[in-house]
Amino acid sequence: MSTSTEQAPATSGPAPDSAPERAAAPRLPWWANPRIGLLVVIAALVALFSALRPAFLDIDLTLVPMQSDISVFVVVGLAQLSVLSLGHMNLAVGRMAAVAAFAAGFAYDRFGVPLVVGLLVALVVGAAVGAAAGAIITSTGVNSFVVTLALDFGLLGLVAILYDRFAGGVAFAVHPAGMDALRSDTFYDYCVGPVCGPPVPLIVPIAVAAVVVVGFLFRFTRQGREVLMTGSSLRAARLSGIPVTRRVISAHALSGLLAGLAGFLLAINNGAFSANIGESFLLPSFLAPVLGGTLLAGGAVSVIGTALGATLTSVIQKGLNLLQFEADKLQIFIGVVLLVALSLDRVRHVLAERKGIRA
Amino acid sequence: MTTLTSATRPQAKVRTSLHRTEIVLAGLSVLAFVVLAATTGGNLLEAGTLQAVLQYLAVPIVIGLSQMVVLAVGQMNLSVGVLTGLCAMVGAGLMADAGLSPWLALPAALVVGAVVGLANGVLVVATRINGFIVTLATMTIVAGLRYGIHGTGTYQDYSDGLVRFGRANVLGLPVVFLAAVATAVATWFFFARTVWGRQLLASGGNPLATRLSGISNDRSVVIAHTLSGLLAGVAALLVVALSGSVNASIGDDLLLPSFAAPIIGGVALTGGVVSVVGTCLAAFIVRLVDVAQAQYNINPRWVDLVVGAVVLGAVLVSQKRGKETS
Amino acid sequence: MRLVCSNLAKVFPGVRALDGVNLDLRPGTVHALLGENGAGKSTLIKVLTGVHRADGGRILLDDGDAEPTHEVDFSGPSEAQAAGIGVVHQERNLVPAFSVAENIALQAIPSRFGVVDRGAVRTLARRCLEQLDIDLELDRPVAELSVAHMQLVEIAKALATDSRLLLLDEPTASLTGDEADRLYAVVRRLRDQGRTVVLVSHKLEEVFAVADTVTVLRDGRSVAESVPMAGLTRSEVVDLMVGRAHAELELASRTVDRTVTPALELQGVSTDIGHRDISLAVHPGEIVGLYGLVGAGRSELVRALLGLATVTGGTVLVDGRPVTITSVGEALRRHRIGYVTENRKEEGVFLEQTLSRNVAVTVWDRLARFGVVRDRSEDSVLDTYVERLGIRLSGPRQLAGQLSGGNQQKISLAKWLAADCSVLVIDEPTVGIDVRTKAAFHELIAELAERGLAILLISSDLPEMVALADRVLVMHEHHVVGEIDNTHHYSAMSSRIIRLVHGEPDHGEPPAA
Amino acid sequence: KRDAETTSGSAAPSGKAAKDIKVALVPGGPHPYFQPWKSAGADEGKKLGLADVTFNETAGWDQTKQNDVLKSLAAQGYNAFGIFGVSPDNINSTFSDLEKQGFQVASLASCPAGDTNEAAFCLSTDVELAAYKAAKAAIDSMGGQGNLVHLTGNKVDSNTQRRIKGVQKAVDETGGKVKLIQTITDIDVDLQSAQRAVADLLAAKGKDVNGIVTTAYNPAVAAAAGVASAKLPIKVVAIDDDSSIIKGIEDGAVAATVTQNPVGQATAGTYALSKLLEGCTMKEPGVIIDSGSFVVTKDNVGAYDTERQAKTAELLKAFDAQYLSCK
Ligand SMILES: Nc1ncnc2c1ncn2[C@@H]1O[C@H](COP(=O)(O)OP(=O)(O)OP(=O)(O)O)[C@@H](O)[C@H]1O
Ligand SMILES: Nc1ncnc2c1ncn2[C@@H]1O[C@H](COP(=O)(O)OP(=O)(O)OP(=O)(O)O)[C@@H](O)[C@H]1O
Ligand SMILES: [Mg+2]
Ligand SMILES: [Mg+2]
Repeated sequence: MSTSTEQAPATSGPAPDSAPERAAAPRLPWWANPRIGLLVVIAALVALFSALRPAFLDIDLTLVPMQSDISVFVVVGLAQLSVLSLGHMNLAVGRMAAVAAFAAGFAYDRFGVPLVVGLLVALVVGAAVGAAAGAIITSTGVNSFVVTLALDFGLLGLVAILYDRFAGGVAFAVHPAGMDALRSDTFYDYCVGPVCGPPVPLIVPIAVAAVVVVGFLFRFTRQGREVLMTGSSLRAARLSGIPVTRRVISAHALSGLLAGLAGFLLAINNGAFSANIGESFLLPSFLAPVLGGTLLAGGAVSVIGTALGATLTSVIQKGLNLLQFEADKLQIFIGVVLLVALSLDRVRHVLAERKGIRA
Repeated sequence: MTTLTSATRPQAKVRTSLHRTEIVLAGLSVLAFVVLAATTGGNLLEAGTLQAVLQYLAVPIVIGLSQMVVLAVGQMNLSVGVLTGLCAMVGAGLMADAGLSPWLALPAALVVGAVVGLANGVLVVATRINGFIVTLATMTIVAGLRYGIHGTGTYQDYSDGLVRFGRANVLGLPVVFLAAVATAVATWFFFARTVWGRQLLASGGNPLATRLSGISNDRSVVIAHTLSGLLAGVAALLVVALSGSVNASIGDDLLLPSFAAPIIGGVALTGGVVSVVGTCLAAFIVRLVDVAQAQYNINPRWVDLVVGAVVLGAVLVSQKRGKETS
Repeated sequence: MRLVCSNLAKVFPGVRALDGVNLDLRPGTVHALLGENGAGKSTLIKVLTGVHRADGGRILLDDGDAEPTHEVDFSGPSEAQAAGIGVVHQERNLVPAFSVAENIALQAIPSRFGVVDRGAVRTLARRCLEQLDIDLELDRPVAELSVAHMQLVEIAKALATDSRLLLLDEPTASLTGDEADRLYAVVRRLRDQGRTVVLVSHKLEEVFAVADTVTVLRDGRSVAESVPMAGLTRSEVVDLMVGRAHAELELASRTVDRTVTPALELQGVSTDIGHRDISLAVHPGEIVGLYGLVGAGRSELVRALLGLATVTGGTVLVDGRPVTITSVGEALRRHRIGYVTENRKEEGVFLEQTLSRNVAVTVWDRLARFGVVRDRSEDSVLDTYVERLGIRLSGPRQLAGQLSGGNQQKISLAKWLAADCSVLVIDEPTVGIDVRTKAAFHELIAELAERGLAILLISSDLPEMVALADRVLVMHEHHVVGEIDNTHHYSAMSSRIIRLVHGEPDHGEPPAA
Repeated sequence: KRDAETTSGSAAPSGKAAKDIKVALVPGGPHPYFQPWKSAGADEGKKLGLADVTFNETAGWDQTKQNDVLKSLAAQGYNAFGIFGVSPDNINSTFSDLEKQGFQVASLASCPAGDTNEAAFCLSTDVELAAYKAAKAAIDSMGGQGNLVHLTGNKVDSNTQRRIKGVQKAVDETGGKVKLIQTITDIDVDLQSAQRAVADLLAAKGKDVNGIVTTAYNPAVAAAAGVASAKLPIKVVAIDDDSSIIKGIEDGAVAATVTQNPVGQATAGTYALSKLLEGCTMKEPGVIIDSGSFVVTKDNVGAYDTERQAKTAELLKAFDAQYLSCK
């Protein structure tokens, strides 16, 4: 009830004949936005690390490679976010990436297709595997955690067998035209007259495109909204006429597709389509969306937050690398910095709540 | 009371479905074991083989229970594996480097486990951050600590007596296996009979109702995480006693099995339901897959495929009636 | 125990749920707490039991009847419990996997050295259930119980702590009349033992039958404070709640043309749930009532119709054409059939989503321009129904879970009104809805029929049935046992319907009602 | 397109002085094998008067992280890298990236998969040869006949495949007298799974197995202990000279071990990298150099290290005489 009704006449109740007063939606102060909170943490860390190690601002050796890493992990995070939107998990993100990268490598190796076609193959295969996971989940009613865990085991075996069989080892020795440019060039390498582009790697736009597309999907389309509704209550969604089976399958397919994209980007970054692509995707895939404010329970996602979350983890990793900790201390510090970053976010949240605002 | 007593119609059969999972798993275990024993010409039944099967079943059982305890309150603990490694390194290090007797070193290892678990729980409660994420962070920290104790080196010969004990048999059954079974029984008792155990399950089953009943969910979460850490410590003791050599790689391969056992065993990820029997049986089945690999000389990559299929198959069979997805 | 509150306030983001409430609860009374949906009743109860902390005002407690001096500020439910306050909240709060006995004993599990004393748990549970005069299997998990039984378990649970003050928030919402009577017998007994019972209910008949004093809340303020019930008439109470003179609703009588093709017709339908040979027809502009006791299989019939269970025999016709419906989506988009569910919390609304999305969920395909749905267009859909249904909200971005129960029900209905269906199945539309909103709902449903919608109304509220339906079909144990043309004469209709409900044959209209 | 030469601080011999040279030795992750690199590299650096020789094992067996570590080190001013690539299949890209930016790179302890090596040189154990020697030693200790089992690491790794080839070659040479009855891969992740695999193996086939050859660390430790406690007459050939394994050789639990030469890799690697920065060039860029592998049995357990030191000295000489061309 807005305070304005205090002076309202006694008939201000919810009678069909009188519109109820409606308070203006509470305005959020800028700091109550979780995305801003993340930005602040990132900025603080960047300032700290550059003060401690000026090399943090080295363009060629720090900033450019960091952008490439972030690109991959943003996409990985989005792959997980697609199913987190349902309240599901995809424990097979890494292995889906590996299968997709295999498919791309295979296409380059056997059919000599151009770079873009390989990318499409990776996307299609990733989406197909993801859709299969979704189909198993909907048709059996088994928890997504279990299904994708089992799928992860299964694909782990499959990927090794496939490489063994078709690559005669553990990687394809392929270099489609343009792969090296995509891997190591930045826009700064391309000049029109005296004006060169910014020092941004060529793969960054691909990740940005993924962010924009996924963001658009969840923000503006009927399909995206229906996925979120399904995530918030499966039963209510079914009873509201949402085709839940199709939505669950398509969210998993999207997850597979993005995993495929991430696998492709990592293969480009690493310079080879090999069996170990995606091995280290699982934890970062959760970290980025969750740091960015996506709920594990489903029903709400934050795409920009995921991008910022991936950035934060990369900044932490990079900064600690530059500080040259030993292996054991490095891990301890990464964990501690993560906890601190998460707790800061909580403090912000609590402060916002105390002010009576839902962040 | 006419309308009421007649008004009993089956609905969501929580208990029976759990019982069905357990029965299916029991049937599957017996079947797999018999098939394996028959096709290997009885090799499986020889004392030495059986002993190897059961010895290396101990840790999966305890680590599965360790995960199950947090699943009971609807949490997850990603740090169980590395925590087992840390406790093992602490125990072995105290014996090898500090020259402590096992009587002091092993309890110390248990304490480390419980303290890390407690820290997990307190962090979850104090920061209100999702347990999945908190334990993800502590996992990194614990992995660092584990490695910090002895670098890449391997501890060996820390205590002959302990290792002899760890490899001993009682009535033909390995001591470590019996210890795991005892742990399982204690865990069962905790959940079935103690007030804390029931409160944990209540918190997992319906946190709001539990809070409204005057029970602190926060306390349940802290207790669950502490117990989980303690059980990881128990797993570490089994490792130290059984293997005779430990290094910082211990625990790297325990995370997924820790989830596989309870989940195949019928424990709900949403909390509120546990099955000690199911968890133990599931661990046994996964162990049999390993054994089959050794017996039939299967490419380990195919084993991954098989484990994947077994996980899915077991869950499918026991959930024949389509429950809600998600 | 006497409890006095003065000037209690509680603010939620955007809402002053309590805004100066005074309350005086004396021992040995049954105290009714009335108010419209969203008036703040449940919030008051939550503040009194430590679930919420008040933002202002005082709560004073004392033993005995004296003016209380002891100020309390509960920081959690356990403190309120320790102070002797027991409660049954409006929403169900049981642990599904636990047995009946354990749920009842949950607040203070009898134990020895930390080990549960299972015998004592059962004894306690049995004692509480006996007080309610019901007989339930103690070891059965509550997840297997019907909604009504769960409610009873919850009441038994509130009795378990021997509370001196018992707060009941709409305890009879999902009980049959019989069960409710038994509950009120217990309430009277407790009162006679000198305990205080606070009762929230929208069923004013019940309130008048059992309550001694009444407090009425309006917009978070107490407009009548601990007034003796005896001096009040029903319409005075309603006036207090509504804040103005309230006219009893008279629905205009309608005539239905039953010669046209029925919008929805079932011919000899059987389902895998157990329905056999069910035939019914709903014509455009007609309201067909489906009456029966809880568990008679009405909701399940509709669910089978919508593809949520399997139709095993017979024919379903929409506009005269035989159809097979496999999902709600298909029913909505291909056959323009809508279904307002009975269970709003789990099936009707998306608690964690905004109100706009909750209402727009059925019409996104229509709102989308080039695949893009804009928030603005959703908001305007919501706006339409906020006005039409009088939904109380603080803004379109408010989450549905923050609305009061009645307003959630309105959102659940609004969603289907927005979908612009030609057949609407409405299941228990007014459970937990206050009198005025209920009247508005009735008006609305009648108006929908007037506009040509075919409406299948499921309700366990007999007056509602008689007020609204053109024909009443009575179901008993998955069979249709009779069909009665509604004469709108309550006493005559009710006696015929009740006979059918209990499996006795209908002998037509009794002579001269 | 911008000229590549202008940005990359030219790989051409710039003639850096010793005090400007900072060498980083980067293994794939923490592993006992690499521990000698730390002191050997530092010693050599001191001898040559280099600004710094660091050892960084934080890569954690993840190629992406290793690339990150390398770039961070480069940003800190390290200009020469001795790298054990996590993923031999991808590592050439890493090498060429670094070289393009003007750094000197050596592949240490492992060579890239395939036929090309983008690093200046690869100084590593010839893993196939080492596995061959190990299998030979096992076959010898088995008396030239019987059943052999091979335990090794990650199958999805080209080095593992080379090892499998080496063992197969030794077995083939016996002309059927020795049978390779099983190759167990993927058990180097952690000690427990290695121990479990060994226990299962011994339980299943213990009586039929005459020899076990291991070409990865955790399986070696597990096999030595497992066979000893099972009291089976199986000959175990281990890998490397971790103290636990040397002890096994001394008390007879382990028949032999094949040690590699991490000290030599770090020493000669650091030396050659500093020379390259001082202005020398490789006569044959990408050359593959064997750092040596040594079979250790009870007989030479006291003396093998001298043999190894000699090999290191020989490597240093070979760089001057054979591989490097200095003005
Ligand atoms: N947790 C909450 N967060 C925000 N607003 C809330 C919350 N709980 C209640 N409200 C708001 O407080 C007001 C009072 O709600 P309350 O549930 O007390 O009403 P009620 O009188 O019990 O209504 P009903 O008869 O429908 O149950 C409503 O406007 C509701 O939207
Ligand atoms: N005799 C019974 N006793 C207890 N529960 C029952 C009984 N019959 C049905 N139920 C359960 O109660 C729920 C309501 O049943 P159903 O929907 O068929 O009845 P209904 O006539 O629509 O009653 P309601 O008035 O609750 O809508 C169902 O989930 C059903 O499984
Ligand atoms: Mg209420
Ligand atoms: Mg119903």
